[in-house]
Amino acid sequence: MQTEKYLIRKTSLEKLFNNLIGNGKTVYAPKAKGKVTLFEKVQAFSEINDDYIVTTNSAKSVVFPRVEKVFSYKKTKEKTVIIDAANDVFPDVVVWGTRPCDAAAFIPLTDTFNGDFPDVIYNKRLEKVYLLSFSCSKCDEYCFCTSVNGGPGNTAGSDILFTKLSTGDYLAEVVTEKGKLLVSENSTLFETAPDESKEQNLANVKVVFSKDEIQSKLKSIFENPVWDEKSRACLGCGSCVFVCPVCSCFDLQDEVHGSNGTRLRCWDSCGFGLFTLHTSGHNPRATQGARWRQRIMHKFLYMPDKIKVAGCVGCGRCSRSCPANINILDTVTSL
Amino acid sequence: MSKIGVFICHCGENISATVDVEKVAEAAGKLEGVEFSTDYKYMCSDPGQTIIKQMIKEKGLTGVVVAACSPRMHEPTFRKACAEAGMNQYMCEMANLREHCSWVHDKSDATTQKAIDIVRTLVEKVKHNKPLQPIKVPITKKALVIGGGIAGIQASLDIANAGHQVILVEKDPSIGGHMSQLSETFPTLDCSQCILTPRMVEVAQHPNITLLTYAELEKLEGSIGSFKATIRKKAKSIDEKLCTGCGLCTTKCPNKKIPSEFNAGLGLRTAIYVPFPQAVPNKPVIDKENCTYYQKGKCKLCEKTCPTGAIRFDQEDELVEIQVGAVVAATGFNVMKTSEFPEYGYGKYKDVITGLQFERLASASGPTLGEIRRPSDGKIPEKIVFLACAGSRDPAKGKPYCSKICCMYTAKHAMLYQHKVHGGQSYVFYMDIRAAGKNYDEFTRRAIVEDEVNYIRGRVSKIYEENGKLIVKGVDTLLNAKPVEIEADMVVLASAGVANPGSEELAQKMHISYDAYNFFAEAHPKLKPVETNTAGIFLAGACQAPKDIPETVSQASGAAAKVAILFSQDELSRDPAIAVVNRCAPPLFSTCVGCFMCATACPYQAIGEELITDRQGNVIKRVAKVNPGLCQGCGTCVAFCRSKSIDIDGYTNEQMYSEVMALLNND
Amino acid sequence: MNELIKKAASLLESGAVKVVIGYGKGSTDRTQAIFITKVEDCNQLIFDSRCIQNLAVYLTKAEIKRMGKPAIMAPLPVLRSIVQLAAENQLSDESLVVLGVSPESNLVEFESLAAIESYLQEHKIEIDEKYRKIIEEIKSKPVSERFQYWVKELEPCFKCYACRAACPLCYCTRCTVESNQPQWIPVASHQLGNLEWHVMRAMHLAGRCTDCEACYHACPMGIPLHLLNKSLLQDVEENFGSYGPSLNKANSLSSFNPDDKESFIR
Amino acid sequence: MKIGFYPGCSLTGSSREYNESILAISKKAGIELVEINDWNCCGATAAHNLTKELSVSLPARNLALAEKDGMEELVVPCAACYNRLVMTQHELNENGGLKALIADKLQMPLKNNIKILNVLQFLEKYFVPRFEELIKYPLAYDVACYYGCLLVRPNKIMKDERWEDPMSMDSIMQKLGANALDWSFKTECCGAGFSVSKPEIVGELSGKIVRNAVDRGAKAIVVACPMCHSNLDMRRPAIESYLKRNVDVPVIYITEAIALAMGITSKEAGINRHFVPVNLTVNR
Amino acid sequence: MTEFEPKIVAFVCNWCTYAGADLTGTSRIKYAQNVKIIRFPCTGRIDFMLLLKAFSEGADGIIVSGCHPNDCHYTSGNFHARRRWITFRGLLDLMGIDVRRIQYSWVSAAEGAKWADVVNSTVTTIRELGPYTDYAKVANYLEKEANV
Repeated sequence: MQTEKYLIRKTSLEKLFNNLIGNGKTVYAPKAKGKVTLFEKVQAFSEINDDYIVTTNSAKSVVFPRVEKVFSYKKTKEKTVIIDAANDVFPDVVVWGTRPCDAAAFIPLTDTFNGDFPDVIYNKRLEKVYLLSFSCSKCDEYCFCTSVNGGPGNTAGSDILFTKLSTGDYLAEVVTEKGKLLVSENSTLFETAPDESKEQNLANVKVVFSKDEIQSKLKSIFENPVWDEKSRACLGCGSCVFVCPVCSCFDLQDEVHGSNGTRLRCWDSCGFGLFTLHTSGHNPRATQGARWRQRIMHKFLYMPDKIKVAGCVGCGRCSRSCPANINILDTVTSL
Repeated sequence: MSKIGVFICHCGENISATVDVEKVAEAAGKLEGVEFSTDYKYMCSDPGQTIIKQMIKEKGLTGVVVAACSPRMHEPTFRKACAEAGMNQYMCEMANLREHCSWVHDKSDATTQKAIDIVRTLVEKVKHNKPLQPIKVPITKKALVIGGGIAGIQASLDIANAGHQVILVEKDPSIGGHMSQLSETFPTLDCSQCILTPRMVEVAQHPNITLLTYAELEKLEGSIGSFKATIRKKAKSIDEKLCTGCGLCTTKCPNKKIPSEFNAGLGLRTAIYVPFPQAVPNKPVIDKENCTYYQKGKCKLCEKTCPTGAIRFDQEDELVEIQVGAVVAATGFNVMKTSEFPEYGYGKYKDVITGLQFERLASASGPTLGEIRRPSDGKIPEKIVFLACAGSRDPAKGKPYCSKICCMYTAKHAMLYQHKVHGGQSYVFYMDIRAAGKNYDEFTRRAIVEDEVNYIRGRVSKIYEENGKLIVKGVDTLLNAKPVEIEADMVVLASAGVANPGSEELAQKMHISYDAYNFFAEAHPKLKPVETNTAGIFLAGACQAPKDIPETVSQASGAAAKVAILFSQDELSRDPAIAVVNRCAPPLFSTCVGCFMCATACPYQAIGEELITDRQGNVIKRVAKVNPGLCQGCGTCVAFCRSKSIDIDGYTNEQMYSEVMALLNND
Repeated sequence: MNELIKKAASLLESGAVKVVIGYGKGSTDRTQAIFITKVEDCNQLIFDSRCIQNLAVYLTKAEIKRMGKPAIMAPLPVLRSIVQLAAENQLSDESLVVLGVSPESNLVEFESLAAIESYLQEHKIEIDEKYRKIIEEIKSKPVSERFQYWVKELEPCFKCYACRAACPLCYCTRCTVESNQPQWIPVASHQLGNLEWHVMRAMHLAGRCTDCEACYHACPMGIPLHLLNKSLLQDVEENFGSYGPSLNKANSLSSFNPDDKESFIR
Repeated sequence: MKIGFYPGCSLTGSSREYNESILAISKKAGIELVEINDWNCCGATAAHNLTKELSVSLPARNLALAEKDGMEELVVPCAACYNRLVMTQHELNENGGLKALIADKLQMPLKNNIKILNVLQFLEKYFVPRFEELIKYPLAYDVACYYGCLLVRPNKIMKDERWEDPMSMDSIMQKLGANALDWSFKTECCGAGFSVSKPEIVGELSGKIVRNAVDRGAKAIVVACPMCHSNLDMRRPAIESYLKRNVDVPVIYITEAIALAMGITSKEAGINRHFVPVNLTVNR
Repeated sequence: MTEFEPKIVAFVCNWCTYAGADLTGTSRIKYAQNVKIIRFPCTGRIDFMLLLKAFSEGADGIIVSGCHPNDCHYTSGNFHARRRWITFRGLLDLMGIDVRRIQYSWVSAAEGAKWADVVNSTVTTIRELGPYTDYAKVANYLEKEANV
């Protein structure tokens, strides 16, 4: 659809928030928690922290929770009865304060979950999700959205994108039908758009590489010392993957109590040694180097090749969260 | 997929009276993996066992749960039955429905439900049982006998005569024990030493017996068939090879005022001494605490006088390690001291003595050469009072038990007194006369009738001194409880037999249990009176409870027989519940990372290391390895292992885990 | 620092070691572990207040071991870990060269691990008063509140196991959470899974933890895990006497004293 | 310094000298003994022969009153009273239910943690350490210390390691300059309650005590119990008729002995009240 | 409304407490049905994780019992256990896992009566504390909360 533009006053922003809560929507928003800022359930506007580059955790868990009940079952001596999880009664969820990179990440994520066959649970959740993004006025050394076709003011993926203007009020760009719906529910708060362009209010995120170049390079350097060098400091934890808004690997686990069981979908990480370990004891990705290569290849080569989407939105979360301070940019640019 | 058979026992009425056994069997039948379940009046009976065997064959059962009494009772029975039916015996477990359920709860649904829960738990365990093979341990056919009294002597001789090596350890310089201190012995009044000393000599000369006197058990490790004992040979300060036992040294020793242990403190000895003339070995030792040289640094008179130059002041304690297959504890007993009797003067009255001291007075080899004389002034007592049950059967003294020997030896003492002091008057205060034994009652009767010993049935409340006499205040319960007062010259307390000091510590060294009075505990009061509940360790004599010579000797022979039976096999099989370090596919080989925390925790030093190498022999990994011979299966290492790399058969992580799960999830 | 760089260079030069593990440049506010194999690269080594990662963690990593005998830059926390690792048979005098870094940022050389142990006697672990206070506060809450407090604190944990990966003493090749026969700990990062994981982690470090706080620094969600370890450290000291690494193979949990005192066993 | 004081019936009747002497020495030592207000019978014999409940409620009331008066320590000179009070305190602490019941009956709170001292414990705590300054005139006599039955029993509460041959009084007397004799009747029965019903029994029992003391050369028998005292002192005629000889050995309370040694006059200490004249003098 | 019947698991060693509990039976001493026993070779074998498991599977209380100090059949398993429990208890207490719900005891093979007493007093304590809902909430987290 055609993007619609409105002005929303900073005072109205709070009203909008309260209306959303009022309409019984579950709202996730950036909340300061100790040394980090996280997307968390919030009840009051005052809980929201608006001084952040990006949150530590991504917004993906609203559609791809770290633990998802797939179904449960009860075994008797004779037969096993499957009880489907209540997967069609998800609440309306608003994510308030996603950055353009976060919102953009929903595109590859959705494509991943709609590959060979659509993932019911994922899509059911997605239907109920509203992404209210805010453009970036600041960035840091970890940001590189612009190198992966994103940008601090990108609307892709958002339902509405707010950009703070010099006046302190906001430009609201309504991108989707969902966004429109919200506007119509709160029409009084949305005024005619100002002429001030948003670009001047955006952070300046430098372009440091071309993703197409990287994509073609990667084809030829499967065997290359760079992987070991760049991953030497890697501790093999899963933080980069779990904070990544695009990573979508999971592991199916049964939790059993007596004759009752639950099948769960849990986040998994290609950084873990166990990820590819065979029962035979053989591990096709035996070293951290091989695992690091997999991660880069998957994001910058396999995904673009196979499902025609970028596997990385340049939010820089992985680098910020890495306990060993490994920076994905450093690897990618050194190729 | 496991096929488990569940067999519920009524145990006559013992279980079925409070547990609805049919219901339990029915519930068990519904459990996943249970192929067959039934209940029966007596599972342990022949027909009962037959059912199990049949079902194993018919249904091809892979595991069996017998829900009956405690596994401590019948586990071997049922495992044997399963084995006979061709199933690995360790695939059989018992659910304890009797001791842990039917006997401790009233009849109710809750009780039945608990029974069901217990059965379900064991079914889940059995699902994770693995077939195991019993461990074979070779038997070291050499016995360790601790204590050189009559019990130890008898046991040693019997074992030795059965053709096995014996190491006899005695803490004192000579063997002989209390029996060698006795004057005459009841009921025959034959001289104790006359019957004992030949045995002592026989021990010393027996080719199969190694005698270690002045030595004590330091440490006992290992288990039945293969114990490792560490013996401390206390320094005797003489070279036994050179010493001829001439005894010159003892005559020259300037330090002559040391109360003699052998004479129960009534006689004196020197610092370098032979405890008594018939001692075996008959060679002196130097008592360092009382030796002028060791205390003050000069003297060495004995060294100067020794014709063979056998004195060794620089000698030090020596620790010897020996491998033995069985142990006989024969450490004997002791008696309460007069100082432990407040009402009898806290031992401040010289002429109040214990029965053991009286033995020395009455003994021809004693300080008075067999004449009964008061320790205080050497006068011959004209009136003497004996107190049977001094301490024994007296909860107030913490000794509610009967010391068993006092009635008899008190009668003997009274007799000896009457025989030695003509016209002397003797009184015996007693509670009951317990003279059960061949010719025992006749004996006490003789004391009363022929020797006119005055037996007064009653206890003594107090003894005090008044003008040189000991006033014994008691009561005669037979003469309508009149108080009696006797002005005695001497009082003999048949003081209670008590466990030796340090017997608690010794029991802990041997890992055997002991009772509230520190007497060593037998495995079963009736059916296993010479076994302890630590396999391979047996009891002989008064270390188990006060007993007289005939009883001691027969128990000693019993213990010896047990040892001989054990030694009649070349190896014995042990429960394979031992720890194992896991193995997994290469390149990991084992999840053990070789931190060896298990080794530091193992009570048996059973964990060593193993190097895993590739075909070229390059070490890939250094992991823990359990020595099945040493491992006793406590599983402490298992709880310590962070990576869950070490596990214990019979109580594996999977078994314990699934037991918890099953116990709490009853649907 | 120059001293250290010189030493590192000479070690590589002489071939005494094949790699030098140290701190190097990272992003602005942080440093990164670097693995130097060439003499000329030694001047990349830096040391300042940003060097908080515990490098000892690399000593047990297969990838690093393969590079050959290492020399390692070791400020106090690293030294402590090294001693504990040695006590647990993961290191020996021959297996590495330790380039100690004193609190004053000077090079300290050690001729043996034993020397490190005695050096650490002068630099004992000291639990910060502020932490002692926090722990006291938590303990002073009613039991149910305390429970909720931790459930809440652990809520963000998504089981990335950065705490484990960053801990020099978590060198098991297969962690208990990865054993699934039985499945000791739920794989899922729900409340129970998180609670059990963190209890187990703390227990497995009890009597071993050297208070380096690597777990806390590594946690992307900023969960105060180190409080658990610190509290255990206090308990161990209170109940079993001293804490702190030593080459003694038996640590305070794999050893015992027959006279250990407790008040709760009846 | 203030300390709680429970005289009991004897000290206000048959053994006033005991009362007077303990007050006198305390006064001189600057210790104020404060009598429990509205105290009642300790429950001796009469009560504890009748009902268990009464035998604990009576002493319990005294303890409760003492608590009410804010006393932390309570001196109970009479051995019988002392015995009842400690026994009660012990029983109530052993048996929480009973304690609650009694407190309820008394309508008074009962913490039951007051420290009860018999005369020997009192002296050991507050006098012995100050003997240097307090004792002016050593009491240089051979004496026999007689404890009787109640002072050191029951042992499960008193925990005297030599309950059959106690030494506490002996050591105090030694410190007073006297020579405490080793004799055999320290804890023998004096005849106690038979004093009234069967004096001849007292004659025999006490007689033996006195005889042994005299034979050992005692110049005085030292006691700490009103009952013992009256039997050994007041019943002297019965004793003499049993022993068939005259014995003039005086029987004094340990507090009187201390009074003398502190230089308090016989009159102040009530020593003039005895049946058997006390001919002990200290050389001033 | 019927009285709350606590679920209590007892982890006991084979040589002392298990035998002690047998003696309770042989002496026909009655005790509450709530406690069910799991047999271990030694207290040293008892993995602290199993206690957590018991709680997560719905136990309201736990008894851990073995040989008195110095009486361990394996000489020192119980000493190791004691250290483990001292430490573990400290951690649980810090984390607000209710340590009053875990009763540790030494019950020898001769203490049949003591076993009954330990069981009954524990049942009483747990009855007073009520069901362990705090832990149950966490354990059944998936049943209740939405999965985010």
